[in-house]
Amino acid sequence: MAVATPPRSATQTAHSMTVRGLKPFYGKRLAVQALDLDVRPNQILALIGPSGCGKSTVLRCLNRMHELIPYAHAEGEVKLDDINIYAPGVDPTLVRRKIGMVFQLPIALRTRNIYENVAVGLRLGGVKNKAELDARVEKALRDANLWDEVKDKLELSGMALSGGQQQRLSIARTIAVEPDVILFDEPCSALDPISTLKIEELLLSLRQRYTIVIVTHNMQQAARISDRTAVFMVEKTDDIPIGVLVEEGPTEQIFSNPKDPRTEDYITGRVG
Amino acid sequence: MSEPRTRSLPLAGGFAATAAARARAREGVGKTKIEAVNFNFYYGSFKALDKINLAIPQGEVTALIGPSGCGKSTLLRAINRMHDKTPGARAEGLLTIDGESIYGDEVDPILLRRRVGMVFQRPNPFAKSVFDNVAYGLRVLGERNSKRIKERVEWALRRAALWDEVKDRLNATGTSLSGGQQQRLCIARTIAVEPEVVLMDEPCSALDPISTLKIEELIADLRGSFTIVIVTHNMQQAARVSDYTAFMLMDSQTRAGQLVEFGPTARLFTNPTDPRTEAYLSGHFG
Amino acid sequence: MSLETNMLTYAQRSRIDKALRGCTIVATAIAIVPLVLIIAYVLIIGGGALNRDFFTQTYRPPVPVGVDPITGLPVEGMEEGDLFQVQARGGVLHGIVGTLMVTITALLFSLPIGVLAGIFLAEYPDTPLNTFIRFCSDVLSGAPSIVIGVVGFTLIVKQMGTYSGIAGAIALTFLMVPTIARTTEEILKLVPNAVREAAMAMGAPMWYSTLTVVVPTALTGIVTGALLAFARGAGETAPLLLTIQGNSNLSFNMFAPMAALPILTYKYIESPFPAENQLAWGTAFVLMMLVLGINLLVRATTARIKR
Amino acid sequence: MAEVKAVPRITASSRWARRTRHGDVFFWLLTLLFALMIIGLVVAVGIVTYNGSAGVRAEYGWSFLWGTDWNPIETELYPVSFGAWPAIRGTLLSSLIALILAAPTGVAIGIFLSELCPLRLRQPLGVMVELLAAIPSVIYGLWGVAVFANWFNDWVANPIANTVGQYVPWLAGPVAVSRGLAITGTILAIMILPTVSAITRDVLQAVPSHQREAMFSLGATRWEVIWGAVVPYARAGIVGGIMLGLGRALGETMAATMLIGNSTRIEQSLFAPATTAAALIASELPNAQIPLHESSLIGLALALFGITLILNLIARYLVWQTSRGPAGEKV
Repeated sequence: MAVATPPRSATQTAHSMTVRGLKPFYGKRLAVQALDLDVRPNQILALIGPSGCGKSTVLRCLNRMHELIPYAHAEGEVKLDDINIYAPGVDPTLVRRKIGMVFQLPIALRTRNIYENVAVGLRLGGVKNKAELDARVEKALRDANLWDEVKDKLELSGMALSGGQQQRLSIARTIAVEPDVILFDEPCSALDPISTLKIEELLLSLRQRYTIVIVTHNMQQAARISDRTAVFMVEKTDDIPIGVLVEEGPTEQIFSNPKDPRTEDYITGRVG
Repeated sequence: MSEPRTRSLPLAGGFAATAAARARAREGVGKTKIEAVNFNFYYGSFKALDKINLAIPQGEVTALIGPSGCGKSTLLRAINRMHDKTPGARAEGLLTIDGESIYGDEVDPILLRRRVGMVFQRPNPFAKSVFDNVAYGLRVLGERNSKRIKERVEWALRRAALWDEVKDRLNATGTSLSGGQQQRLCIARTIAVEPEVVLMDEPCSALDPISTLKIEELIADLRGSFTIVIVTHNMQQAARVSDYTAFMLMDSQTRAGQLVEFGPTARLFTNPTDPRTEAYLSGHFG
Repeated sequence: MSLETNMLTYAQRSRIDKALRGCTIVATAIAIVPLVLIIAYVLIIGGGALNRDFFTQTYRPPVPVGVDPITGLPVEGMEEGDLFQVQARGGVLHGIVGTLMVTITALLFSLPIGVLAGIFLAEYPDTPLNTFIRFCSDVLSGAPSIVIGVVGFTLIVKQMGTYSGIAGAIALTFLMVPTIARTTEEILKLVPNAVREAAMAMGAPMWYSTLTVVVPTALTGIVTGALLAFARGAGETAPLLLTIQGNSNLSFNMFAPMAALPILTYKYIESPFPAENQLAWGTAFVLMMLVLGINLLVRATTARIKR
Repeated sequence: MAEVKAVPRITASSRWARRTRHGDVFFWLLTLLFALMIIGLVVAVGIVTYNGSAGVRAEYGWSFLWGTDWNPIETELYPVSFGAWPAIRGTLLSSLIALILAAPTGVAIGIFLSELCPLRLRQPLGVMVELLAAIPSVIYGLWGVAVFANWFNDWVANPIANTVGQYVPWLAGPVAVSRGLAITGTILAIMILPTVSAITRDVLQAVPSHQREAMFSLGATRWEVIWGAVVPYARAGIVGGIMLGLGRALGETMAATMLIGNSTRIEQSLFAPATTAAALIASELPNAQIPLHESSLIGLALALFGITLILNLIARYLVWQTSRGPAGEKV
């Protein structure tokens, strides 16, 4: 039996990411000025900023999803622990396996039922044993706080779930393959307040086992859940907008005592 | 067309009636123009409006406000029967204009809409020239005399404060104007036929602040000549432009829209009688 | 590389990925070869068969190489073998005229049916009748063109007692109506509802707003549909074989047999003289240019509108 | 705001009012009438072919469809006889060959164009495929007869007949020169390939990109994304495209007439001449002398129409089936 990943034990050390001189491009246009960023293990890093500041672009660079957009590519160095994921010869497929991603819109794979929506990543990893699949699907759904709501309807299409449930289904699918880092791209922006609350609770509980990066346009959300916050801004040179990392630090400090005046303007609501 | 018949049933019969109605309009501002009495509205089995009682005064600006889903747009669109094409939509109770039932059996919705014009949330000029956009309503009425049409188009564009900006490019497509200009073009198009009532469905929600200001000035200017009913989600706007305000809410159980309070805008905003209105205005919910 | 440590099957998956992606490339490459060859042959051989006579003359029987095509007398310096070689003469003017007349007549028949039916399908609420009409339209556009030819043959040719251009036009109408109806319906459904509401709120009756606002907004799309239907009709052969039969002379009489480009292509390729087979390529060239030209024109205009 | 000069108000004329008031009913009736004409056209096809084939149905009944002898001319050895099976068999076999060749290739091309093709090539290749779908079939037939047939004989038919054909009867020789079921099927495949590819590409491109991204973010390879998320999402449309191609192959007349060999004898080998319903009608109907002959050909047309009608129904059923997805989905 081929086992892709052994289930993670609670004692396993979590992983860090280091970004050095990352430059995301759309065609020839540089989207964000070269940036350095550290993602610390077992913490939640929030990327905030006004729309168009490139925070989602940076996030998508962290697991090489950015280059799937036509004509887009990225330069620079992004390390997962000590491996540069942009080094030549690194297969982006493996990178994405290690660094999972949850998107803005809840995505249920339309042609699969709820069970298969979670099992799909495990099957890709070569898990074929039915008992093991069952166990790991159940564990992922439990970890995503969804098991009790769907355990009786695993055969139904994922599309039959509500938006909030679909988003937790997406999270279950992502954590089922036990990635090292999970990226969240505005995971609550399409959800109602109660579903948002559930996702936020879920994120806090996942922090104990995963390293998390989240993009959000909701500053309160960043303040509520993140350990550190990175603030992005849009600057215009010759009328061409470009994203800039303004400030990065502990969330508390960013929101109570920002060093950069632009951060202060943004969080007090004067810009953006 | 027989004269007595049109007089007794203006909505059903024809156009002489509108002249009579206009004569009544000159009698004075403030008289009830549109009245709803225990008016209900349904989409299939879903009740969207529940027992609305409301008297909209003539020649003044009435704002419908409330959180989204409260039925304010449904009520507005009921006034000129824009729901007629929606399958399953039906009205119950009484809704009248100048005392005639809007949903009466004899009423021709086409004649009704010639008396009750409408401006929409997103500017929706036709893919025709600026001139033809404004002339459209006149041509709908069967006018073929190009001199009269020209006069009237200029009048409407001036009234909509757009003439100076477009007089050199009347042949440009309506869609080539900026968003704010497009919306004023739509207003010009609506008032060109001088309807008695102008309905506006969040006319500024797709516009920038400066264009919004211009539209608000325009509404103030049209006040008195037309009865205006405006739906807005912006309370400040309602306070700025309207004489009367109706506050609506969605019933939390049945999800049907209800009228909570109606009154002069100044009074409603400063001294609401219903606690729910007060809670909404002070931002507690919605 | 430590990224791979827990990916036991990854090498295998990667190989499958590469192999199957390769398959699609191979399939595309294999398929492109004959398709490119077809176009190349028509362009090169067909283009080579063109000259001024080809567009200005009608059919003339081939004569031996050693004979002057105009006088019919042996030319100077002819050799004996030349009398057994045949040279082609004449052109396809009658075919061009026939194709244009028959297809345009068919377009005149099918435009009102297609456009008004499309308006009915798009502008009035969906009922089971609409579904059934759509189904019929699908059946008609999926029906083999030879069946339509048979209908034209029994319905008109048999009744009139003669093959005729008008019978061909009626047969083509069967094939062009569904194309026009469906494109009209689809394009009208793309017209934003706000436009209809705006006209409705001005007190315009439905027919007036449909004709003055909705249809003009969608006009380019409707013209596109008509042009595509025209291209389809111009390329049809089977129904014409059974209805207009073909004619060697230039004829403008819609109530008598007519020529058409696809039929000429077929007749020339079946001809025992290699020189006349050459003319088939030339005819195919003209036909292909007509059809592809319309398609490219449609493509260029729609691309411009989208921008 | 500046005072605006008053101008006379425009009111509607009563004549116009009468016109507009009844315009809607009239317009509805008018469009309805023309929409009903589409039904009328289908009914006309059905009635004409049904009535036209009354003679043959009276003579043979349904056994006309599986009668194996087609002999329109009375000779001393063979009496006149009309059996449709040679034509129907040829139609089905040549279309089957076309389907087997074109369906996988067409879907593969569609996948390549939509998912894998370098961006710079995507547009020109896509345009080319669509243009190829528009080329009249008589041109495919012309190329098949004049160019492809010789090549096919030398490189495909003869080698197969001389090797495998020694043991497998339906691939046996002698190979008819430039004619036969196999070559017809191949040309039909080339002809319907652009249709199948273009539709497959269209339906794949309509799959929302987030379905792909969800798979990518799980560490799926490109092929796993395509086969695991994109193709299943679009399978209904792909099936529809294949069905449409099959319909075109079944009814194709010109390419078949030129290449099939027009022989109404049933021979086992795919390399022998045969006929299809469409080819038989096209070549014999204009010259049919006796009423029964004509009626038989119209009967064939009725059968062909019936087959495409059934195909249309099946395609709709499949699309309906495949678009349902797993149980519980809100449709």
